[in-house]
Amino acid sequence: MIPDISSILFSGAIGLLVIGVGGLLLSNNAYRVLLALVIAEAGANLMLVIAGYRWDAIAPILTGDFTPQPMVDPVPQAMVLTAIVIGVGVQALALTLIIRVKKAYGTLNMVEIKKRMEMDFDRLSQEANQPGKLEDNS
Amino acid sequence: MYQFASFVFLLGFLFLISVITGFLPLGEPPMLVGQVIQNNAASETGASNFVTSVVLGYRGIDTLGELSILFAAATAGSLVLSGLKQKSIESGDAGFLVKSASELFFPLLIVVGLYIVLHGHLTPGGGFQGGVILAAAFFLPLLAKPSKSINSLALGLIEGLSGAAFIIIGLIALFNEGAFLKPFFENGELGSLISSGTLPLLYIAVGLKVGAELASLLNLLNQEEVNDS
Amino acid sequence: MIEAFVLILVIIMLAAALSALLLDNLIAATASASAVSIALATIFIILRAPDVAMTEAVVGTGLSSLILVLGLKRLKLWQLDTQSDNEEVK
Amino acid sequence: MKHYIILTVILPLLVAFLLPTIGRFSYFLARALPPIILIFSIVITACVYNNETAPFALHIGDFVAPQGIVFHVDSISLLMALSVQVFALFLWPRRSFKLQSEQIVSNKRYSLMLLLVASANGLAFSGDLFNLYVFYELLAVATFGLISFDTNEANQARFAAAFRYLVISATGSVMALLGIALVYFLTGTLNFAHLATQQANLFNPIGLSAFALLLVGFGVKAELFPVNSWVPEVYSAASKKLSGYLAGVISKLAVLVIIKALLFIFPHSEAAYLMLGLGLAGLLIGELSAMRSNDFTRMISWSSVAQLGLVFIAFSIPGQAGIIAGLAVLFHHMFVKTALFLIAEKWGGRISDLHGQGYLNLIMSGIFIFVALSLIGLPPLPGFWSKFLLLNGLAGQEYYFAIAIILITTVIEVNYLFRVANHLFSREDKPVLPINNHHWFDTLTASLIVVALIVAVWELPTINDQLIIMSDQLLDIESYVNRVLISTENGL
Repeated sequence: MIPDISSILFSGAIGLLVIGVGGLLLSNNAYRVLLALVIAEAGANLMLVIAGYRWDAIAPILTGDFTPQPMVDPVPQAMVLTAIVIGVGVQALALTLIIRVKKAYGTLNMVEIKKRMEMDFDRLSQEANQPGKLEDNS
Repeated sequence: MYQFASFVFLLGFLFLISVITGFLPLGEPPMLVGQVIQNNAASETGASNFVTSVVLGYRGIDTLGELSILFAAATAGSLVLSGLKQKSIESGDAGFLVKSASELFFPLLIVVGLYIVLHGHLTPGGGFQGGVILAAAFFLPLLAKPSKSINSLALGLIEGLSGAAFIIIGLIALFNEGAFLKPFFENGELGSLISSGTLPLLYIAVGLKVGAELASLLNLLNQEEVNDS
Repeated sequence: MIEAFVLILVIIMLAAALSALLLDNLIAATASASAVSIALATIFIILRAPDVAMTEAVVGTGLSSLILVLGLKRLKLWQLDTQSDNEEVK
Repeated sequence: MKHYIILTVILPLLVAFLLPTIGRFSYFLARALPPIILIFSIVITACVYNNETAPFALHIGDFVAPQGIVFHVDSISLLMALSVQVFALFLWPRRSFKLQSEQIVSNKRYSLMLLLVASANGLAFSGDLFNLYVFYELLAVATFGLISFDTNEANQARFAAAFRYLVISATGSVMALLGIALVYFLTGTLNFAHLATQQANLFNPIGLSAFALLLVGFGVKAELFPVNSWVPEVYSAASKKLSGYLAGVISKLAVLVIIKALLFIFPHSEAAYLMLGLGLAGLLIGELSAMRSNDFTRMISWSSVAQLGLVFIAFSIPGQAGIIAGLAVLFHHMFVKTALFLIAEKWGGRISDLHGQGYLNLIMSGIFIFVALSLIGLPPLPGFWSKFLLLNGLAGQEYYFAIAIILITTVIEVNYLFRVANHLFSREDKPVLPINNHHWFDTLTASLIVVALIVAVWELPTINDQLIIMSDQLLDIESYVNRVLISTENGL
């Protein structure tokens, strides 16, 4: 009746990944792209944790009388810790960029943003060699 | 056209990883590295939480890279928003409930955060989780009284010094023991608070750094633009 | 028994993930994204990863949602009313 | 001595953390410190390079591999690290502000630049898959911050470009993380040396998919074909020196990561064919788009995509011939593309606006002609030798299809580069635009690159020997494994 646990877990990870990547590719709203990114990262993290899971094993922490028992693999868990925190940093940076894009173009529509950006490039390209432009200093 | 291509790619991706995971065994990892770590970690690092010994010991430089990413994100975020004229939100104070809750929770969150940081090598938790709670503790008063703002000089100081502390502990190990980030104090008794060498010190540095970076990120997003046009 | 529990969690998680992308209201979408994190944290506990579960709960559910909400407020999209939101979405 | 090579990663990080705080007290110190640190790490790298101790493995924290993270230091990684630091020093952002409040912004920019250098050094040395991922992410985040900095407030496109880049890059990161998860599923390890001993477990369709996912993930920075739509946008929006650094140096480190993955994780012909196909697609699309673009910056951005396609084609040739050709194309492109972006610093607008500029600024136009000739592959310039090695290797494998495409794209290359040259020296009777001259330091850097290319022509036999040594070290997986996995106690 109920499918076995490995297919449930794997379908969870696959579902998150596919929903996330699909959102990344198909969403039109910049903010929603960010949400899709959060979901896709969650899927990859779940995949990593599953990679270290072991039947009939305890969490990788010694407790009680410190007798060795089979434990799940601690390495993927450490990697996922790192990946989660990295994800949050990238997410915050993306939000600040979205705020600036909204301020500049007044829209969150990805297609519209791309159009406006190309227009800006054309303008910059024309102005780049005109006399009287700012002395740029990079 | 783009939508269609994305859709086809998505279907292919779904098919690919479904087929792949069909062949992957769950619950029987090869444990090539993991088993060795389980056998040696207690004696090599002295931490009873093996995830901590991996995060700070075996893979210490990953954690340093991660701290740098948070720092880079906070720095880049403030660089992105620096062109805007902005100020703290002036929507008046929040209601009585939020204010008294923030006063009530502030010390509690600090204590919980520090506890989690300090016991990172014994129980689940550690610098990241505790650091996030510390950041929340310092951000809470801002929610209650939006007109206040975090002292950015102090925040920058904590940011810089805690990150530097992590590296300097590593450098001391490099010059004394000959390898970067090699744990160098006595391991102590397994399972006691003062144990596992330099790992708790490193976790304190991580906690402060994570807390400071996240607080500055939250502070950054809690501003509002001045309408100049 | 545990299978049924995990199955329910996974279904909740995937439903929340889908609704994060499909709901018109961005506040509701953000809340759904943090619901994904809660379900995920529970699954991590079942997978014997307490450290990861704790981080996912604190970072994914708490901090990440806080960051997203602050961002929404700053983008002036903090509206419970879906009607005015639609112009932005489409 | 050996352990001090890690200072090239650590010291820039340390200074980057402290720089915003230092800058509040002494702006002068904050400006002076980063170049000093860079020079210091250049000295360390050069000392290790000269010491003949390389190749060696550096076990961080003295934890035995494969549990701990290993930095593997060999000639190629030392040379990459050296070029990262030297190019960073020459392309270091100049001071842009006098106002007190804006100095803080400027310090943050130096801080991000140091993080970029540190992560690039880490990418050059690291021998652990997840550690590479962490450094790669650090590189990406620092890059986003640097792109979105510009003194020209009219340039609002930079935020949109940075955001679109971030989305592509983050998608790539998810793919790379998934690839790492698959590799860990199959082998239970992440250390390259240990993975090389587990290759039998990876020789199946799952291993190939893991490699493909890693290729897409790490290929974002390497301007690989399906994930390179950010290239022209970012290089047009960012400052030209930064674009030169990203296109010239940073993309090569991503290529190096992919090559390591190819050699240690999946050294089979399927993976090489995948890289060949993607490289050819990148080459064709890059050259065709470069021909169609009217903007100088955009043209050289697409040309950079095409050149990296050539690098991938070269590395897909099995055996030593492929590695040698790939390294030659890679290093040649590193110099040439940096020089082109330095030229674009002032000539970055429409190509038609450049007409007559050649007579006004003879040095820069001379440099442009020289570099363009080398890029096309005119004998006896270094570009010719790199292309010759590449075609030779392809002929050895009987990839005649690839040879045909490379020859056709060379014609396209000639077409668009000489369109610019025609405009530069056009005798048309139109008013010449008064474009500012390049900063003297940029002119000096570009001239040094030309001198380096000329010296390379004289020193071809030496360079050839060095390339053979490097490719031997890259291909000698057995002694790599021995260095990393066998005990390290005597190395202290």
